[in-house]
Amino acid sequence: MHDMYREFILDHYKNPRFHGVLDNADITYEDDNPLCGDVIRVDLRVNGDKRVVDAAFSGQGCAISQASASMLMEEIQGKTLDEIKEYTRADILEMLGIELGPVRLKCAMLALKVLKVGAYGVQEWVED
Amino acid sequence: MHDMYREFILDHYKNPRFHGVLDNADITYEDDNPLCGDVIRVDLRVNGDKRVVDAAFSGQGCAISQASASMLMEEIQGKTLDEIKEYTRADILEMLGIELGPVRLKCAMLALKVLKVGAYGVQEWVED
Amino acid sequence: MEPAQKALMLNTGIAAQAMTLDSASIRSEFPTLNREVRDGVPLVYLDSAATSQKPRQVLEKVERFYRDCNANVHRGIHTLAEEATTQYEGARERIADFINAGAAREVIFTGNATQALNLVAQSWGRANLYKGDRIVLTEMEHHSNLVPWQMLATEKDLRIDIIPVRDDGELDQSEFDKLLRNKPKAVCITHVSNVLGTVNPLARIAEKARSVGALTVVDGAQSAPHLPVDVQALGADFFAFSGHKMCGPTGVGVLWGRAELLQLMPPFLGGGDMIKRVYLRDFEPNEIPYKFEAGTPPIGEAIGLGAAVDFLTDVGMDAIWQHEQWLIKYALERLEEFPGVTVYGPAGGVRGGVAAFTLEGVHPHDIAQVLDTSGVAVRAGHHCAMPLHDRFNLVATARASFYLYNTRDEVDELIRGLYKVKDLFG
Amino acid sequence: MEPAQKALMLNTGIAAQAMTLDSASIRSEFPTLNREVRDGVPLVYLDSAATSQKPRQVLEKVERFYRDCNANVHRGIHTLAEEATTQYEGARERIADFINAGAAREVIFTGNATQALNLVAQSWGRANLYKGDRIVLTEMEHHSNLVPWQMLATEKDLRIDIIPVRDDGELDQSEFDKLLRNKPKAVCITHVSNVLGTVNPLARIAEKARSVGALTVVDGAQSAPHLPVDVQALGADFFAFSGHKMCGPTGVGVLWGRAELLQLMPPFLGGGDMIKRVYLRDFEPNEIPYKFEAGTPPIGEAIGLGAAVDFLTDVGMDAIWQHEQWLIKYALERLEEFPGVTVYGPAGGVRGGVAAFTLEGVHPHDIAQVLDTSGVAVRAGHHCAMPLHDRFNLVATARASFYLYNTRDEVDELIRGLYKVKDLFG
Ligand SMILES: Cc1ncc(COP(=O)(O)O)c(C=O)c1O
Ligand SMILES: Cc1ncc(COP(=O)(O)O)c(C=O)c1O
Repeated sequence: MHDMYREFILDHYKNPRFHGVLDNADITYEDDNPLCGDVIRVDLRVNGDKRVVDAAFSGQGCAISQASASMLMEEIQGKTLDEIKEYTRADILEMLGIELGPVRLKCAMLALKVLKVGAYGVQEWVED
Repeated sequence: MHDMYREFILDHYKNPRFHGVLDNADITYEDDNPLCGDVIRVDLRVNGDKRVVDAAFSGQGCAISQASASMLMEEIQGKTLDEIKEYTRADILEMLGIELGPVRLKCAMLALKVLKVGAYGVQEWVED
Repeated sequence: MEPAQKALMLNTGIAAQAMTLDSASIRSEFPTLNREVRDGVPLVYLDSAATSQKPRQVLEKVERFYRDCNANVHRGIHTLAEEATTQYEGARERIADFINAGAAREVIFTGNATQALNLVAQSWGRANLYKGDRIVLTEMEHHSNLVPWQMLATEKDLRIDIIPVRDDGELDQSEFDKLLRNKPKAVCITHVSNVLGTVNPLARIAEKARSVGALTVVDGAQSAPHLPVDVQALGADFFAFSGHKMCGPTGVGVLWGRAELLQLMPPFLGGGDMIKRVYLRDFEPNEIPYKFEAGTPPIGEAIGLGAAVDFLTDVGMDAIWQHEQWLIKYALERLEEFPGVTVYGPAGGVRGGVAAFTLEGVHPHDIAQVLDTSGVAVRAGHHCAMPLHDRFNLVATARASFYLYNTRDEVDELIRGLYKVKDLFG
Repeated sequence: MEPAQKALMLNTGIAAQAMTLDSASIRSEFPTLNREVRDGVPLVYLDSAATSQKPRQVLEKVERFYRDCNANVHRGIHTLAEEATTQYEGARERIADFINAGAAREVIFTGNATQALNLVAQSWGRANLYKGDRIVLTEMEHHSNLVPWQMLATEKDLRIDIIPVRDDGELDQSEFDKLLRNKPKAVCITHVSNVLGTVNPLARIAEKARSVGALTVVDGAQSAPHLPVDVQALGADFFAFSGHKMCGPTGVGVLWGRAELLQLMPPFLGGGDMIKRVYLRDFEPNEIPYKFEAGTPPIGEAIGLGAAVDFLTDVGMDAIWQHEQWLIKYALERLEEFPGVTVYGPAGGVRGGVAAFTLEGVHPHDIAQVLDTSGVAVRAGHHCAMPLHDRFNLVATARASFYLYNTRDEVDELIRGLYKVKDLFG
């Protein structure tokens, strides 16, 4: 079977964690990848310490985009916004545990992009 | 020595026949080849039979353009305009007795072009 | 080409399907097709609508040009420059023959089909269209035949009318008839859809357009490679296509236009070669086709496209078209019986060799990715036809597209690959 | 590249002239240079300003691309498409490094330098210039940096000011200073003249332009191939060049622009790849650089240009420049002592490797033609710089131009050939 569809990636795709829409979210942002139609929305609730107390994603798209959103939501629970700022492409690739070509990389990075732009505005997101 | 500069071509270039400007010409036309700056003017005097009684060319340019003008003037003395209409690229190449690449062909054909456009208008000249 | 010609001769032995090409010998001309995608996994290339593979003789022709007589064209009189000019202009003549142009000077070399269509919009369109004028596009156009007109419409305040696509993938001709009552100035239409495979009835459309005084601008990117094209018989006014989709190199495309139109059009881009004379503040444009070829043209690439056209002609465009019909018929059968697959476009009849489809519950990107593990190369996405995807409420499709070198075995590989996809995501 | 690299190492043994290249090993990399123009007459290629010859490794790189991983870029996710995209974007990065661009996304692939300059005129110019605005050109511009601005000036009613060329082939800087008082919006200028060999003091010019708020648009077609270019150090805003003049294939050119400018500019051509989203009557443009790359780009050609840039970098742009200085110095000496020859351009000092000349009593076409019989390829004509020829009261010149593979022996061949011309016409 192909590396890119390791069991735990497919598991995240088929059974996404933290999937849905939060009421009273402090931060909500949505974006898409028009090339393939992946859409990701992220909702965050943060406390006074700027710590994520709840996070959820929704949307649709390919297994890579949805699984990486699911993993990312799992990862950031309880993290501070400052900690989230530090997440990079390398972190996402490590979570997924696979190598990606240029097109699929966009799918994998969509959730991180939405998260960061939602939390800090577009200047934080430099597609490298 | 290179074919293209056979002795009689150089002779026509250095000692052009029917070179000059005719007073009271019936037909005068001038054109150039901007690519290389060749200029040819042709003056014709024709009688009631539409027969060329005098022809001359003037201008400047490369040996091929000037020599072919000189040969063409020689050739058309006493011919009727209808006969001139029949001259083709092949006739010019035969006069010159050489083969020409695409760029030099333009030089060689300039005199014929000027002659024909002068005598019949531009629709007679289809660069093929 | 003598031996290749013989090798490519038609295999007429298959009774039921009339004629198909001798795939083995054709395939041997295409080096890429011998490649393995990874160890032990041979390539099954079903992405020719994006770009075709290149036969050996095209690659060799281009390389020979660069090795033997590489020089700039038109202005030079040394031996190399003359040889280069002769080859470049020779390619123009062969391409003119290939589409039955009235004359070689009606063939303009551009960078790709997209540039060719922009040339029409920006040169003809800008000079001839005025505020409130209407142009007709279709819902199945590739972005390359939409965006140039949208840009022009914004600039000149034009109205864009759209011929809708029916559920069966055909254009709605009665809507077209209605739009003609508004007396549009141009009908801009693809010959063959790169998603649906629809072959539009161009001759009829061009005739109707002409009857109301509209020009017909044809996007031939998906027809010139696949079927015999006669621009005069089609009654088109402009016809655009790309070299890279028809066995030629990237970096070269063609705009054909009727000489009377081209002669009256203003230049598109300015620079060397497209001028007769230049002064400091003014210039006189050159004759066609040079008026539209600014700067050093894609010389090696045009020569390569000339070789591609020779190659296609030797195989025979009729034979190529029939081969693709034979392949797509089989592919449609196999896909339509596949559980959960929906194929878009005409169900049968005349249809280009392209099949865009979805598989229930699996994103097209995942389909393409898993197929790649079997060496099967298909495309996933909107195929530069977002409005058409919107029309069918889709964000993306997977697309298998065929060319003269594909086989029914490769269709079987596609289907086998799809079962893997299903297993994984089922 | 290891062995080639070694082979191309500098020959530092020549005392007087500091450094020159090891011509024998460099020449062996260029297949065309081994050719005979006709039996027994080897090629002496002195026409590199028109187009350069191509080294083996560039040809091989392009052919390998087409043979092994030919596919369309950006949109595909199968293995070939990913490999093609990686190679294409890799070429962009290497070219960005070559000119010291701030980022790879500042490098836009076009069809040639001419298209790159048209892009600036039509996208930046159309969006930012208004009636009565002034732009400054020079009397030594190539048609490709004149005509696009003339077209724009006509369309938008702009004023064109011209920096004159002095008798010695240098720009008249005091006239430039005067023109700056009119607060032009752009200064469009060639880095190196393709006729005179003049190397314009660009950094100083760009600084002056900036001081009055004008952008500097540089035609780098004759500098990028021949000397080290650092677009940031030059202070340029746009910089255009062609692949085919710098050991790369035809069909590809580059526009570099500062990201802040490019981001604000409207699209140039419309079509696939340059969009983010397309609706039936509207579209959203893509990010840079893709916003300016409509349709399938010259993929194989850009990859070839990437290989060319690698080749040139391995030889060393400093060494190439010094080699050309060493050649042109000798060529000027030999030409100037030749009876009846007049050479145009700066008499000495810093000067590009190009010598345009006339020979009394012989039309330049005849010079080029007779030289061709000795295998010596030079160009004759106006070299796409008619206004400059008018300035010197010429209709045409003969032009010998040099590159890294030329030798002083070849200069001697040129001179020997000129004696033949003299004999024939004397
Ligand atoms: C100075 C200069 N600018 C522009 C060009 C145009 O380059 P291209 O024809 O490749 O667009 C050339 C070469 O012809 C040139 O020498
Ligand atoms: C129908 C159609 N039109 C236009 C194009 C654009 O061709 P290119 O990208 O070569 O300009 C394509 C291919 O992408 C196409 O399929």
